[in-house]
Amino acid sequence: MSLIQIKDLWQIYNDRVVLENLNLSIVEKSFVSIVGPSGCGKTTLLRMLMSEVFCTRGSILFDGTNLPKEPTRERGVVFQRYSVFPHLSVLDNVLLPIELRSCRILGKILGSRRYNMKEEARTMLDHVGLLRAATLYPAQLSGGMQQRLALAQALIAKPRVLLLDEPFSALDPGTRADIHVLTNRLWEETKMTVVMVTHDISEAFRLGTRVIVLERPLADDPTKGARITHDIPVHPRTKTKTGAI
Amino acid sequence: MSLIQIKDLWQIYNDRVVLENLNLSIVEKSFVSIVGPSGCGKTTLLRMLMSEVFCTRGSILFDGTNLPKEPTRERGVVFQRYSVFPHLSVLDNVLLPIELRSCRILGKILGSRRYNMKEEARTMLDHVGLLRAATLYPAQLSGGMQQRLALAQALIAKPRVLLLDEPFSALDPGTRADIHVLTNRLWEETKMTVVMVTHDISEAFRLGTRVIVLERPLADDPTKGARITHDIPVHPRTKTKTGAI
Amino acid sequence: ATKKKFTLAWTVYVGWMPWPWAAQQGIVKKWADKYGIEIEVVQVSDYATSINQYTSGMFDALTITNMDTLAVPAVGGVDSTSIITGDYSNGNDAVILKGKTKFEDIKGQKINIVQYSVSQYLLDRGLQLHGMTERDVRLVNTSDADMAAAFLTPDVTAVVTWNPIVEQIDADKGAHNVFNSSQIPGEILDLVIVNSKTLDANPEFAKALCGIWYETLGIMLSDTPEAKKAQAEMGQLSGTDYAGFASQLKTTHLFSSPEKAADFTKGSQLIATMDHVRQFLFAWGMLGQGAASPNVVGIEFPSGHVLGDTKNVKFRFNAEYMAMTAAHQL
Amino acid sequence: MRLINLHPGKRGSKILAILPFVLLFAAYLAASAARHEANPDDKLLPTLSQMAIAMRRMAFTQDMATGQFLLWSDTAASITRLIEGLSISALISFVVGISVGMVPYLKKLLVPFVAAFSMVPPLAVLPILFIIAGIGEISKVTLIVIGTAPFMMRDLILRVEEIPAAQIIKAQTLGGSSWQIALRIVVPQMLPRLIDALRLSLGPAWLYLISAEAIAAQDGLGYRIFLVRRYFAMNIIIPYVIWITLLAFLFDIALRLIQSYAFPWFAGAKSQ
Amino acid sequence: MRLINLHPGKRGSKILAILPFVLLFAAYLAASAARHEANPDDKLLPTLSQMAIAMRRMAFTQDMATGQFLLWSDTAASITRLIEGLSISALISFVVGISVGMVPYLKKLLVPFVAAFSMVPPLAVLPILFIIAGIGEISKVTLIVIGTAPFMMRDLILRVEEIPAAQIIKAQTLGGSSWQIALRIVVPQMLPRLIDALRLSLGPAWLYLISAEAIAAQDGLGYRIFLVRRYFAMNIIIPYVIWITLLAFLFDIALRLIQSYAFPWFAGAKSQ
Ligand SMILES: Nc1ncnc2c1ncn2[C@@H]1O[C@H](COP(=O)(O)OP(=O)(O)OP(=O)(O)O)[C@@H](O)[C@H]1O
Ligand SMILES: Nc1ncnc2c1ncn2[C@@H]1O[C@H](COP(=O)(O)OP(=O)(O)OP(=O)(O)O)[C@@H](O)[C@H]1O
Ligand SMILES: [Mg+2]
Ligand SMILES: [Mg+2]
Repeated sequence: MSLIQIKDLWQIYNDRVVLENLNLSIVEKSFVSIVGPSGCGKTTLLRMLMSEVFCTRGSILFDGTNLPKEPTRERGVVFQRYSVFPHLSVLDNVLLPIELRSCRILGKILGSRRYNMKEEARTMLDHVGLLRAATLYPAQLSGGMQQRLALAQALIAKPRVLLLDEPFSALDPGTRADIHVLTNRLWEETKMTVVMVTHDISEAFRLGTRVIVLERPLADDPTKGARITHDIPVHPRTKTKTGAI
Repeated sequence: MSLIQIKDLWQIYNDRVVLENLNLSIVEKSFVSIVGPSGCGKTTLLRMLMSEVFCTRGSILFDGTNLPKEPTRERGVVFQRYSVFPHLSVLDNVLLPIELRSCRILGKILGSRRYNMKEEARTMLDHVGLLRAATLYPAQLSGGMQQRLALAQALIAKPRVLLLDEPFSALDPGTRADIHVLTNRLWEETKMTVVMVTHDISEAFRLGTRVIVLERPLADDPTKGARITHDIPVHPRTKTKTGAI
Repeated sequence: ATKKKFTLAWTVYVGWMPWPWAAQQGIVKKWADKYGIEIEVVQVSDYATSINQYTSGMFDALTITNMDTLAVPAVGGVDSTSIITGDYSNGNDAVILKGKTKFEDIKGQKINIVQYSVSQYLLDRGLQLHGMTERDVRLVNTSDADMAAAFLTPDVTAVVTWNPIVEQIDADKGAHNVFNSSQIPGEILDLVIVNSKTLDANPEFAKALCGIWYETLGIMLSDTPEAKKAQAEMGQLSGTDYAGFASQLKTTHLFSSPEKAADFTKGSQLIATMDHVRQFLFAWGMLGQGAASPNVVGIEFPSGHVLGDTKNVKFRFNAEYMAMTAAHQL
Repeated sequence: MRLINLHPGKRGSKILAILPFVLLFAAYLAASAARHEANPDDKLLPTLSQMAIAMRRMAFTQDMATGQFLLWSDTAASITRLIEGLSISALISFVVGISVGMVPYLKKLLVPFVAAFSMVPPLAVLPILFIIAGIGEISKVTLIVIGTAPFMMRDLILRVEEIPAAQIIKAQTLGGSSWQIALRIVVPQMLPRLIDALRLSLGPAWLYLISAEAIAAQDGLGYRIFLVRRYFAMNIIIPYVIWITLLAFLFDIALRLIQSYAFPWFAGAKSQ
Repeated sequence: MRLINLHPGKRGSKILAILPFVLLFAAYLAASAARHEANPDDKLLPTLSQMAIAMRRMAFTQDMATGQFLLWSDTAASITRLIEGLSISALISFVVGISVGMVPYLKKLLVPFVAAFSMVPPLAVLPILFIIAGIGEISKVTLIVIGTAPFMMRDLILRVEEIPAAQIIKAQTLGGSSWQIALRIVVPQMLPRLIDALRLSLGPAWLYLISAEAIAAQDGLGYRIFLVRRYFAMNIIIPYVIWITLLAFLFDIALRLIQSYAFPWFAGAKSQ
């Protein structure tokens, strides 16, 4: 069954049509990559999925019902930047989602309950290879480590869908290759639904089970918005071979 | 004859050896790409070539004599960012080098002489495809256009060597491909000596006539600096075929 | 029951320094206890602020001049009674010229002065006595705290001010004290006023104040080492020393006994003075907007005589409490 | 919905924005009415009509003594001083700020001194100032300069230092001399920032202007306030304060407009 | 070499840094000596020994009248007021700044009002203030609060708005409620920025303190300067001014140290 259903979706900003009549179903446990030229509306689409902005026309169904009007725990996100909290240590960053859930009043746990939670957080850090950096602050991490942390933080909240907006585009090629491996492993283990926006086509194919191409028919014409020009299924086995860099 | 000669060059920052005993000759009219992992000292090397920082030990000869102790007109630069002046229009940015040369007191020309200079600047803008944007300010340009402008500005000063520090890494793939073509054309036309730092290996091969790889033997050991691990000549004819994106 | 609490506000001025000193010495508490009340003696550094606060009802009693009482609380509808006529300025306020020796030389000069203060009254009287008017001079409002510094600057050639600043300036070689309050004795009066409503309901407050005042004067004006010590301490409180305070005291005519003060208050000179004052205030628009004549506010004297509107008496001179003190009835 | 996700509509926004002003106004009227009930001659909280009468007199009646319309002559005097003070301050700060920001020798020489100097409370040194500058117009203008210049200077030095090193290097590789770089690269980029610094200095400048006028003056808005304070004329003080606030506001807007018209590139460059 | 590329050495830098101070000091000594030559009783530029004597008296001799050591009691009084005023101001600004920065309804309600309020020159309302707040400690503290809070509030609102929207969205996707986001994300990030705002407010705070003490006080550094101004006692005023400058400087350093120790993550996050 499809987890997300986008129907007749339009987005218009001040007479400029950004997205035109989009229709898209995303089934559970799939990894959808969205690619397209700069400014075609990829980020806009993702921001609608996380309820940061709202569509001009059309509707989005999430698990059969209307998408909530504000961000929720069910839809985790990782952005290109600003995805982790600079004032919390690596460990506290991962602890935060657990604490927010456990203590509605303070959002902070003290004492013995904290101990168990820390164990859970440490396991997650180990998983993404950040255990040794647990006491550092984000500013002390490299870009790649920061994005690993962002993934760990998003995953520990156990969202039903993970939305990624060019999560790896600020990283250099070596780091990017490593984190691709990690992302792939995490996705295979959790079998979470993922929607990832990228402008790196090889990345889209390497990670996705389905690649959606978004394009405006005429870049300069404000009356024609972007639409889906290609919808390419990717066969699991071919993935590891695509791309070179 | 080699235009630039680097001899026994060391760079040490607070007990951390960054570059260790580098030796390198760059012949005139070559296009040298320097690649290497993040933090290995590529930018440091380039900054030494533009006399922004000075080596701890060793020497650099430029055209047979010691490198001047401050940046000069002979060595043009383009950085990843901040390479153009935000308060000048596109045309004025390209006009600036001519004005600085022609009027030592004000650095600004008025009247009829300005008219001739403007023609020269327009020709250059046309060359890099920015003639239509002549009256805009840099903030109104896309990233790719800003870097074209930076190239135009550097070239109109007619330097003997052009130093590029990851000039295209902030651009998206389509834009990057376009500007590669432009760079190649400009280099072939001017036959200028170019030293370009990049972390995109395909870019290094596509543009360079020679690719230098800089690497630290042990990333964590501060006593061992980066050295040249590979020095690969690139045959002109293969260039246009390497790399995909 | 808790004791009734009253506040007296004072500002630094030679004729008012006995108040903080009496508070420090416990004289205030002694008299307050005697009448079963509490009296708080509050210092305000800025004189104008103290008047404004009294007028808006934050103090029960205030040390103030006769002129300012009429101009601010009385015009502001706050009925006030003067219970102590403490002193009159006898040289404390002065017109000082730089390099010129005659009052007449003031003509055409720019004068640094605290406008709308007793200084301006003094200047007006001086001009009157010499057949001039304020149209013959130009006034520059200058804060009293900076008058001494101002006089040192070349562009200041004439100032009107009060002590201790007068002494500072007189010390300058070029300074000539051409007119001062000793030439209009008894016109610039330093009073203690009490809100009339408070006074009617609590006459014991006024009695206590009179008791404090005359006991303190008794100590400081006697010819004893204690008097010298008291004056030295008052000097210190006002930012100077014994010598400085004593010399200021010379130009201040303190009514040393309650009899003399009461007699002065009952005398006819006071009526004439207050008439001068109200004419002056009226001329300068300080009797309130739309005041059609100097008669808008009534001033009542111990004799029952009223200057101005008898239906709008807001300023009363009262000699009763001084007389009681004189008669040892406190 | 979370509180942070709730947005008032357009009309709601407008109503919300004027609400505090309306409430303040109503509270004043109520308090004033109550006090006049108790004492019809109350001076503390004058009624609207009292203020209106006072202002009509200040603005449209010739003063007996000087023959001037006081509100306008006060305003002219204060604004002249303010503009003079700020212009001198801006000029000095601009020249010093750019030289110090660009030349390392000057930086070492002056930065600690300016930092120490900016800590001196100008109001405390007033007596010294009078002696040096007299108590005429010069001292008032000087107080504004002393009060605002150290801040503007420090701000401009920081702004010059914020110019990316890459830009200065680039200018050098284009053949620019120190002087040319100052003239063509640094000065034009600092001009709009000078306006920002001026806007931030407007508040302090008014403050020092009022202090100076309180101490010695024959006219000016601050002079008038401190003068009529002697006879507790709140019916003049309150409208004057509102008028000063309005003037401060207009100055701010004017500077912003100048900035956006004279330096069209600046908004875009800042947001990058 | 271009002027902008010439750097003084380490020792040269130190010499340059102290040079202006030495020059100022020497100029003072010369001027003072010259004036005392002409008039041995000169009060304008007291000699060092005159200042030393005055300060010895202020610092180490009990005041006859009050039995206090004036310099220290003045300092204690002023610092108490300063700290009280700044604390209250910081507290109000912090609570208001964060709420307004986070809640759109509050933003619409209060931002225009705070903007208008911050344009009112506090010194102009001083006459009004003293009448309303009385002349006790409250009025002095209130003046500091009125003088500094609008700026701090506006600054904090801006800082809250500067938190990347992505962070707030992210916190929501982690299940945070408005209250939790305020408590765990916004408050901790605003604390070091509050210290920055406090540092910027120190100068104005001293200014208002000195103004307030000049009008209504029995002790305090500003009061003393104001009191002895009538006697033109520059031998007290000059050391007091230097002392105030030094205190301001120490406050600034203290705040910077607190910031770097209490918020070790801040420097790194800011430079990113
Ligand atoms: N709030 C907004 N108001 C007006 N226009 C907007 C707004 N947000 C986005 N747009 C416009 O919508 C278009 C799509 O923007 P979007 O950021 O979604 O592109 P994108 O595909 O993510 O591009 P990129 O690859 O550069 O990130 C752009 O033309 C942009 O200017
Ligand atoms: N001024 C300096 N002081 C101390 N260390 C420095 C300084 N400049 C550079 N370094 C150090 O020198 C090393 C090399 O830096 P450099 O910027 O040259 O690397 P890079 O190869 O350009 O890396 P990247 O690909 O990330 O740009 C780094 O470890 C850096 O921390
Ligand atoms: Mg995007
Ligand atoms: Mg680099």
